Amino acid sequence: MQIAVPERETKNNTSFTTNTPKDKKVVYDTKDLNLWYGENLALKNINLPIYENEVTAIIGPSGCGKSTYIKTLNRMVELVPSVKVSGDILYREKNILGKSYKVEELRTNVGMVFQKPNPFPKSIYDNIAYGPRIHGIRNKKILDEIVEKSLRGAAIWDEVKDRLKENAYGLSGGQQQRLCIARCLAIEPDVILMDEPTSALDPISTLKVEELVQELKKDYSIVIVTHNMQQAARISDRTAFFLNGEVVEYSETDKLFSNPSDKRTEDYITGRFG
Amino acid sequence: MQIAVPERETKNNTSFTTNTPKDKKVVYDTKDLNLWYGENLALKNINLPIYENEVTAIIGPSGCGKSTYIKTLNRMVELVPSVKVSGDILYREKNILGKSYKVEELRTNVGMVFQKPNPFPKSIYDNIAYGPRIHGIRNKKILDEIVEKSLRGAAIWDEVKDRLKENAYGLSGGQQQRLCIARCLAIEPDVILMDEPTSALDPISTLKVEELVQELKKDYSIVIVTHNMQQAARISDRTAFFLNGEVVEYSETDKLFSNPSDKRTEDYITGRFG
Amino acid sequence: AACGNANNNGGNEGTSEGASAEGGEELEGSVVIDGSGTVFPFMSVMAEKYMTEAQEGVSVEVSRAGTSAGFKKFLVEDGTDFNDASRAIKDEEKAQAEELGIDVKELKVALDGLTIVINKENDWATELTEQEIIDIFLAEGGKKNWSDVRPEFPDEPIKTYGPNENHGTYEFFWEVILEEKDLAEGTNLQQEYSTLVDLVSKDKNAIGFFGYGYYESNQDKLTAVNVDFGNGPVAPSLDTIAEDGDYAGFTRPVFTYLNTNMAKEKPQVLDYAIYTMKNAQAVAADTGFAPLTDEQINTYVEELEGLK
Amino acid sequence: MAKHKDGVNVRELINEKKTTLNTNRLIEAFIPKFLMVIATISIFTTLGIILTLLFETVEFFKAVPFLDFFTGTKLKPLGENAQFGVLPLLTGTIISSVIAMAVAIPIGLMSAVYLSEYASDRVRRILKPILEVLAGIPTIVYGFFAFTFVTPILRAIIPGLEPTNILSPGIVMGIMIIPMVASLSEDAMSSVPNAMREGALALGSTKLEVAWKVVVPAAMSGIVASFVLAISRAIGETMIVTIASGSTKNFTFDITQSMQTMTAYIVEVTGGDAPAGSTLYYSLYAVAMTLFVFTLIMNLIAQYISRKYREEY
Amino acid sequence: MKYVDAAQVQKKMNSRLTVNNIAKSLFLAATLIGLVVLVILFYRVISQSMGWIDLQFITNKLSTMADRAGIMGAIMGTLWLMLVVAPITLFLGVGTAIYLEEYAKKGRLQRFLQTNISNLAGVPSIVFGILGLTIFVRAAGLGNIVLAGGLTMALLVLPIVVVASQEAIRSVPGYLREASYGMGATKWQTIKNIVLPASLPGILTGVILALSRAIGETAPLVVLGIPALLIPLPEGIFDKFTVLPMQIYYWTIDAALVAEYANLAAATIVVLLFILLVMNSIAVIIRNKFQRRF
Ligand SMILES: Nc1ncnc2c1ncn2[C@@H]1O[C@H](COP(=O)(O)OP(=O)(O)OP(=O)(O)O)[C@@H](O)[C@H]1O
Ligand SMILES: Nc1ncnc2c1ncn2[C@@H]1O[C@H](COP(=O)(O)OP(=O)(O)OP(=O)(O)O)[C@@H](O)[C@H]1O
Ligand SMILES: [Mg+2]
Ligand SMILES: [Mg+2]
Ligand SMILES: O=P([O-])([O-])[O-]
Repeated sequence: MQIAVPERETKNNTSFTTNTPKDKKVVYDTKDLNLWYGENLALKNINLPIYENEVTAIIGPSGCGKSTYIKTLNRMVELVPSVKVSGDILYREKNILGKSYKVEELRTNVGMVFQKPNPFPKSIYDNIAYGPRIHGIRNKKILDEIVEKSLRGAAIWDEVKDRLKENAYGLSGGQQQRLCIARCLAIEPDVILMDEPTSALDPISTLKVEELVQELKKDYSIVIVTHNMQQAARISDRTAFFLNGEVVEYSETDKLFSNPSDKRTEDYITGRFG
Repeated sequence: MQIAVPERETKNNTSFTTNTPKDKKVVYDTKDLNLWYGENLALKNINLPIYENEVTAIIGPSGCGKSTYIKTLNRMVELVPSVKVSGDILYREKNILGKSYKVEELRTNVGMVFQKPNPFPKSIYDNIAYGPRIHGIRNKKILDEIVEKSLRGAAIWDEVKDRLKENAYGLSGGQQQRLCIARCLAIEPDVILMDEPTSALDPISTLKVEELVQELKKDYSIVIVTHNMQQAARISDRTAFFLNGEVVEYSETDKLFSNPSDKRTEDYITGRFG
Repeated sequence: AACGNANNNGGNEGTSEGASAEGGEELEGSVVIDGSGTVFPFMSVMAEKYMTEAQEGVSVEVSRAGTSAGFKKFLVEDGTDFNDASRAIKDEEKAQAEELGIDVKELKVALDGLTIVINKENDWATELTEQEIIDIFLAEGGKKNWSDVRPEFPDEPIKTYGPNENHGTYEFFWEVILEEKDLAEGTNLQQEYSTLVDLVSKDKNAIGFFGYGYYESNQDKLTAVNVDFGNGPVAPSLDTIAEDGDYAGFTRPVFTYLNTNMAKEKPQVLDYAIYTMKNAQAVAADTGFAPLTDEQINTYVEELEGLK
Repeated sequence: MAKHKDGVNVRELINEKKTTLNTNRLIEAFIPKFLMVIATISIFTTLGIILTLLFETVEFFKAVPFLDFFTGTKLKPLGENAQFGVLPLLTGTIISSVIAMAVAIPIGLMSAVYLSEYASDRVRRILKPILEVLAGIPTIVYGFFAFTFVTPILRAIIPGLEPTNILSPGIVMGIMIIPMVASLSEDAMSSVPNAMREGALALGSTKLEVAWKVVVPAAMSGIVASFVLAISRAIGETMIVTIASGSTKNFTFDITQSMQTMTAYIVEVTGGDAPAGSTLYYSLYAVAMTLFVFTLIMNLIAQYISRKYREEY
Repeated sequence: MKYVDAAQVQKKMNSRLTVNNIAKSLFLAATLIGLVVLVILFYRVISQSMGWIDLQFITNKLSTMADRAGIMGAIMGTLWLMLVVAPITLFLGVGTAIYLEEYAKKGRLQRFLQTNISNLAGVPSIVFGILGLTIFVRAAGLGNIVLAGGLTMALLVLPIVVVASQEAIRSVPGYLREASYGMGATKWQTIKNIVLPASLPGILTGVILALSRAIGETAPLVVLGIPALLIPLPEGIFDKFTVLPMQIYYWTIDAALVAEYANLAAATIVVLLFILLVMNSIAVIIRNKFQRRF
């Protein structure tokens, strides 16, 4: 990832410092983040603090940069070769965009759940044990414990406990998604990023995952991208509304949905566009 | 195409004989048409007369069977191996689903224009001359005349007359689509079927094609599938509204849009779904 | 190099008048030759000479499957026109020819000295008696190590090499020299002479045998053993290789066999046969063979002329 | 349809040409049959191979007992007491193939991993065609290379290595096969969906871990199929061994020795053209049959693997 | 209860990254081995052929004398061979591919044909040599002439052309076919006028690759029996012939006779590689130039 600063647009029109809670710890702090795909500016001057043990929802119409932003938080966005970034993202006070920051370490601390469930073509057990194993945990007993704990954490233990050796592809879509969440819990991350984790699921599976997210926020900080405004309203504590690569509004979820301060936010949440 | 009659659903809930004009000649008459893709019933008990020298629009949400229906009219749907059909389609009083009906002859009489412009990777001239040639017309002078006449007919002659030998892929999308219409005019069909002919075009090209359709109906009977209700309202004489493989409503376009007789039609044209 | 050296043309100007020179007749068609690899250098040079100097319209094709393999292609219906051989035709082969009605004419073309070669680094076995050589190659004789041959030789295993049974050279060696006793176990028999040359030149304990021509072309890589036939060691050379020469013990004639039916049918075949005999002495000298006497040549030429 | 006031009336012309429609129908009926005949030529080729080999092989086994052929450790096809044990050729073939695979599998697989997981698009676009050039070099050139270049180098390193030996052609054969393994394995790996890689990377994996623990296992059937195809190729390779391994019919497992493979035996016996009718001549077909069956089994296994275990992701 | 100890993860991280970096270099090195071999191989044959390749070498006939020997005969033999192989494989290969892609019902027969072709692609070339020897040279009584060699080679490379043509035909978009059917064209008219022209680049690429395989093959011809010395140039498909790889083969094994033959072999290799390189470049150019025109 090249850290370049081409013609920075510094219309600092987004400032949310007013409604920042003083008692909450900041996990992630994004400062003046710009991101280009080649010549194309996809994120414009993002400033966004993310708080500990909260669910932060990111909403916005298709193509507004939600996925791009969340993938910047664990630097997965680097997989696109043409990406360039400027600005800072502080995770636990350290700038993850710095040259010396080890992305593997970052990603160990920050788990991610994707839109489409993507289990490995291995057994359920091996899917969960994958993370601990690469971190050098080989002890069978410890691994067993981790697997059980993670699967319980993802509320799927009862459904799969008798078939741990079976291939994960035998599970339903909703189960696969919870398996992926469990896989991510197995390395005990600090933050969990979720990019539309329920958009490929049926309503019942969606509900289960939503409940799970509510459950998980006790132990983890969660950032969730969603298309579904009802979902954001239901499960998040704080919501950011993205539009054309910019953060239009960021505040407590209740406030954003009941009393948006920006006309565009209002238009969006009332379904006027998007 | 297998003509099978598995568990026919004969809820004859669609009957449009009331508003049939007595002075118009019927080009196509579809009777009790059912069509399956494998096990999946895609067209249910369609009854639909199509009149000479009119533009008949077919509208409906995605997946409702519009393309399937229009492709049944020239039996292109047979290219899908699993297709099964029951019922009758009378074209000029002959049942085209009959075993003895020669599909090449049908397709010679019934031209088709597709959603994406699909010129052949040949010169403009050869694209137009393709049809006449496969029907045995080799005389250079006659071909020249046909090419000019067809291109004029599709209102694109002036734009391409100096580059007839150039590859058709050098044309813009809108020009390509008119070229495809010209190609279809070259064998002077009786009916022209159009499956969303403008959905891949920019507004200006769309307008040109719409004008062309209006022009062509003097000489041809046209069936046009469209997603765009405004378009249907603008250019068609008669509109059929499809939903889940059924014809919900079929009447004069003015009437259908101003005074729909079915609640679902109303919901659809007011944008409540689809 | 045996058949590649530039002074090829120098020595044989006198003899290069072809058989066809007298007739002046332009011939065409093909002449098909297979057989001995030993004779191949001789025959390929002869064929080229014929095609460039005598009859451009004739295509002479030369292959070299080996003497025995060649006979099998010669003694069939519509077989080859000539078969080169580094040993005389066997009785069973003659019988086969008779059965098929093939009238075979033996043409001795030159003399070859079976040459025993060793590695360049081998400085002990440069002179051996005929019996020592036989003992080395025999299965029963117990000469497994050089020190078994003579105590002063190094105590290292002998590695024996030779052409395989496709070759007349093998048969000559086995029948005439070893008197049909079993060859030493583990003798490395190869189809290609090039492989043999390479093997011996890279193996310090190697000893192998093949025609003099192959040694002559590779003097820089191999040493020839001087053989003591009872009157002191003799080095193989074009002077010593002769039916009554000092190297006579390992000297053998090499042949080409003509299918006279073919010769009668196809004028180019006969013409080539006559040409070959007329030029045999010159080509032999250039390709590492000792020439026949004028007398022998003349007899052959006369006999062949008689076939016309 | 009175729409043509002036100019040509295409409709009429087309109707006049109704005859073309009829000839068209004839052509239409004829073409599929004709093409089917053409398509069956490939079957006749296979059949031709099998029958050609079979008839003469049967003749061979009239002269040489089946068991003697497959258990005989001595092959001495020429001369007085001919013996026809195929084991020396089998070991030669198997050993040279094993050596080739020992070279081609690790290097090919590592190249595939590099190209599919590490290399940028540009690097891949440059390196892949170069590897393919390697696959397109005639085997005779490799034979020459093995004999005149690789063998002398190996002899300098390994004392006791014979000037013709199975090691050098085995290695060169392996080099020749690298592109096959690399290219087919790379195809298999590139078809592993990116979601899988992203899943692993998001857990903090290094690229090596992604490649080794996720991509390679997921692409395993394609990779194994490429190995099997490569083995089949090595078994059938002829000129390299013919030139660089000599024609010694050694029954040994010592790779420093000269050995003959089945293919090289066929070259030697045909030696410009084989004399018909002898046991030697029939042995050619028996060996060729063995070779054919060997490679056929390999090819079928490869196809079975890639069909049966097509990954479901 | 924490199972994953952050300090331990931290410690392990460095070694994991190191291993990753080492692996990366190792993999790159493995990839480059091919490149290195290629360079050595080219360097060796080129340096060995230095001074031996000139116009005379190309245009002269074969000779036993190294300084006079040329490869015109082998070049002509190769050309004649290609003149047999190209039309036959084109005809049979494309015909088979059309049948499999357009006409054969997806079923047993189609699968059987497809499996058969894959297997045929894996049959060792020397076995094809035996087929050619038995059928064309012996049974049909052709002898070892260009035609017999060409037929043998054509069967050998047929699978390459079939598979390439199948891929090319498959990649013709359905909408072009639909357009043609929509005009009332019959299936064969559609194939002839639309599908084949559109897939021609792919087919040609396949034919060129097949020809380059045929040009480089030695083993089947060794079995068919090519004379070691054949001087006259072949003048048609009924003449005896030799080809470049055979010449390389003979000169390589005869280097024991005349040392310079090794240089001639190297020079012939250079010529052969040059021809193959040109052919492959043409294939690449065709592929790039005509790719995705629709
Ligand atoms: N790999 C890429 N290369 C180039 N441009 C990209 C890439 N990925 C995304 N973009 C562009 O960046 C912008 C933001 O894309 P992003 O995927 O972040 O949107 P999103 O909000 O997640 O949309 P959606 O709701 O559809 O997932 C879009 O304009 C998109 O076209
Ligand atoms: N080739 C096919 N095989 C199987 N099912 C098909 C096929 N084509 C269409 N279908 C199914 O038939 C139904 C009708 O499809 P169709 O393409 O006719 O819809 P449509 O109205 O044209 O939609 P759109 O507006 O998206 O073009 C859909 O449920 C579709 O999934
Ligand atoms: Mg997204
Ligand atoms: Mg449609
Ligand atoms: O090749 P030979 O002369 O030994 O038969």
